[in-house]
Amino acid sequence: MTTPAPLLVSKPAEPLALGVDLPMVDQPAVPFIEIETLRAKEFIPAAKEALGSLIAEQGQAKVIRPVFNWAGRNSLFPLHWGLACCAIEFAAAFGARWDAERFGVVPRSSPRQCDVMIVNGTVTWKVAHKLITLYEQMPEPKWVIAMGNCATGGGPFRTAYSVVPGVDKLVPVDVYIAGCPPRPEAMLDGILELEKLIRERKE
Amino acid sequence: MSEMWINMGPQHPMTHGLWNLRVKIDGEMILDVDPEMGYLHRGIEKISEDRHYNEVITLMDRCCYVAGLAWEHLYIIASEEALHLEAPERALYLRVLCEEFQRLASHLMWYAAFVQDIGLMSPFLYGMRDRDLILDLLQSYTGARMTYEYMRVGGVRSDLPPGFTDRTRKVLDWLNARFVEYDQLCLGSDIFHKRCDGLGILKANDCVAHGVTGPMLRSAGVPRDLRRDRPYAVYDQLEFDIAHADTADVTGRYLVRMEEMRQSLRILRQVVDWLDRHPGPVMADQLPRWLGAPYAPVGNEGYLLKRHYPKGLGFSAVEEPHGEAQAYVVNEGGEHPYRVKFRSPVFANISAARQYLIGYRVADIPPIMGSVDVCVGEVDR
Amino acid sequence: MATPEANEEKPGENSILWVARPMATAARQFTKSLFRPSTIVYPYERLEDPKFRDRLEVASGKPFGVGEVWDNYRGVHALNIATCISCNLCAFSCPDICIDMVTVAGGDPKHPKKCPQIDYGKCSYCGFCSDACPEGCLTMTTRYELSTPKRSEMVYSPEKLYQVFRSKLPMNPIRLARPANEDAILLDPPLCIGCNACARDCPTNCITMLDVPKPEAKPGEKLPRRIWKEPVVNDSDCVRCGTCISVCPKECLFWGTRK
Amino acid sequence: MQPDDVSRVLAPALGPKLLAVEPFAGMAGRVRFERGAALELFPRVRDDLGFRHLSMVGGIDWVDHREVFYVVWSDAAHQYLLLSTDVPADNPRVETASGVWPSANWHERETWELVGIEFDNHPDLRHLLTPDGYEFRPLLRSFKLHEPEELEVKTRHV
Repeated sequence: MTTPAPLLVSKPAEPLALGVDLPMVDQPAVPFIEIETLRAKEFIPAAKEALGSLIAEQGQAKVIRPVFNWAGRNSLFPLHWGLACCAIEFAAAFGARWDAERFGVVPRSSPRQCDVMIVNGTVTWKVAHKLITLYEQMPEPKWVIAMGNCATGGGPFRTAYSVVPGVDKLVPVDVYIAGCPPRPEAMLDGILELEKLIRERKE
Repeated sequence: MSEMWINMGPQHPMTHGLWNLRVKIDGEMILDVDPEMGYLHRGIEKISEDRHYNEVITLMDRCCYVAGLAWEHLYIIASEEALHLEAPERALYLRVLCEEFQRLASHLMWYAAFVQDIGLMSPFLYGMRDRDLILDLLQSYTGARMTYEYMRVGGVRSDLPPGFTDRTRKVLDWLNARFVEYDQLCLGSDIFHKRCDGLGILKANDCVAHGVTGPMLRSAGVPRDLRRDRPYAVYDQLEFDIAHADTADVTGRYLVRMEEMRQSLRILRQVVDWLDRHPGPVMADQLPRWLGAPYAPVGNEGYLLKRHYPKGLGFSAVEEPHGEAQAYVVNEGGEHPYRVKFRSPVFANISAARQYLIGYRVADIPPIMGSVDVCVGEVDR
Repeated sequence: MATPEANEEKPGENSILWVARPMATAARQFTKSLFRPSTIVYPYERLEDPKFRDRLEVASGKPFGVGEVWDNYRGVHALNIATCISCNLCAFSCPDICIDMVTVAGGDPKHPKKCPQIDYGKCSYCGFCSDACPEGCLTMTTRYELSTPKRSEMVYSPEKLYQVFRSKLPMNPIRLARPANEDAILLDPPLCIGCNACARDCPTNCITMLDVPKPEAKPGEKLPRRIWKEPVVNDSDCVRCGTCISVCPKECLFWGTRK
Repeated sequence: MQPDDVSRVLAPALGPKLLAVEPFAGMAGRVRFERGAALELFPRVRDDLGFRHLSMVGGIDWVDHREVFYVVWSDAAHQYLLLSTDVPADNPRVETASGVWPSANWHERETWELVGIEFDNHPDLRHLLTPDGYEFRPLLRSFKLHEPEELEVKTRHV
């Protein structure tokens, strides 16, 4: 078995034009609304039937969307992976004192079950393409939280040869949490911030 | 069945970090393993060459994120030796206080994660709950929960706040009672023994040959601990025993770590008593200007050349929670270290993975690797 | 060596005790936690709340009497713009290079006042800047919630930092003592031309230009063209920021030990 | 164990290839040897002197030459010993220690990829921390890190 070719190798002589030749993740061709409708047909036909008349009156955007937003923001399943220091605070948030599961946040190990990827630590060029793969494996709708300074902008290591200066070079980030590492409360605050974003989601 | 290679990682519940264990299996049997590291390689040794001596401390906390203060201690001892400086005695005791607290916190984190690996869910909550108490204590005098930046070349940043020692004693009593419960939950449970006994055996000779240190070595019956064998700071003035077991398996490592936590409580009581009785300065007086306060020298480049600080080599070895960490600091007279080299205990412990994984089954990997207590930050640096 | 109590008497094979004992322990913890829960209901209860400060309680794993736990905490900075002397020391001492000195209103047009602007996407909260601040105008507070959907909002301008200062959050009280043998600014007289640049730019005005006697020119010798003044540094007021060294056109100031 | 004890054991066997045994703070000494003597030295250090545990292998780039150092530990003497040898920068080769101390395997892989020192007869000289195919040696002095300002321009968000 061969190891996959390295994604990127930073060169000392001519530094990478960051953000230019990186493979940016394209938005999927299928718009959000279609996927949501498919899901609705599949999983909650009864609810859709009950709401059918309301939809006819007020339109999909006003009824179905708030319901999905409400459901989505109260059951955010983050991807369970530990990158670096922030992962320890991420774990502490699920400990007894803060109990992040009160917010419906349950870490899942498979990206197929996840809504939100919390990038909790330093992203290196070696792991960059694996992060993109995991992001692509997550079903829509999906969000990314950059937790801590390394994920936000490379942190103390951003001058290093092996560190991605910010995960927003690889995947679109929705919420940034500052801190090095952020306290568990700060992480919960970021999740509440994301819930605010989801509440206002129109599309 | 045919043989095949599978990847466990970099995103896998077993890894507790960012690394990849490539396993060659035949059915359930492990035929070969090949750990693949470097997913968290941040070039700390290189960045250190561009930083002032005190600024490297911020990297040390993030180097091993569950035992930041132990790594700060490691680096500080080496750089003080390289710069020909000495810290006052109270600072040495404060550093021991830090290191033992960090050992407790690290082992509790290990307990929480490891016990969840073998299928017991509630101990995770208990471990994290008790770890938070220690982090509260650390926060009260260092100012942060995990990345402390507390030690300085030539001393420590600040003294203890009033009332700290009383609170510490309360927490130590509380922890002492909890450790009994931990043992009841694990050693009293059949599940634990069936999953852990006789697993991941690594005998003493193999440990020494492959550079394995720390609880893994002590669980193989070698009572080797740098705090006793090569005392640094003030460990030669403290009474404690070295925990060791002779089973060399996962249960043995569990026993060693639990006993180490009890010994840490014992050390902490002595340290706290000493700190109560001996007030004093926590920072050395005679420091070069660019070390005394965290200022950067500005202006003419010739300043450092004019001062001509003596060159030096510093070496230190510290019994970190995971094992034996070493630092080698080369001072060439500049304001930055010329070269910093760290030896991580987990680096060696993982490099011996072939010795303690081959021959077991795939389902045994989580408990075995859990008992190794992998901290990827210090392996990759 | 490591033989805890629970290991001493092992139940026999297939004994019910194997299950009963750990379950009893867990059940005991469960009942305890019903009455004294460890969990803090975060958005409504906060650890920095004085309520938790006064509670001396270890028994449930809740934070115990945390009197000073939060006093030393290093969170967002608070900047008192009024007392900032633009000495640059915070920016110099930052290991992460996240502090920029930006111009704020209030300085005279020739020498604009510059105050730190901090990028919290890079700051590692090490506290080196507040340790280095000679006037104590840059301190760290207990505020830690900074999540935002916009990266640009993580850059705190001096005005924003001043708002944090105005919000009266608890400030970090730690002040590092200055080292006893701190180096002073020394002068290399033969090079000095008396240009007044150091005294003009000194943030603490601790440099005064004093007259030096103009030597008698010997026959055939040509005196250098210069202003016959030399800087004298008041060491007790000097904050050792090195501004004078960096502005000196003849590079005749340097660090050294005063005899 | 003192530096004299070390040289008393090593000097007869190695002769002029043993350059010096210097005192080194907190250690049994600092043994400096010719790089050709590696294979004769290592078994003697392990078996005759009892340093059975190799803790660390590292390299330093001194621009005009490079240095490889080994830190070994003796359980009997409770002491460390530093072995170091100089290798020229244009041909940085030294014999592997992994035949004598198996723990040298990964340390030498790391030293090879970060400092660029070739270890002859190493069983498995692959990249460990950097990605496969990474051709730079980051811990050489000639390798410069990104300048923060330069990074700033390239990664501007606002």
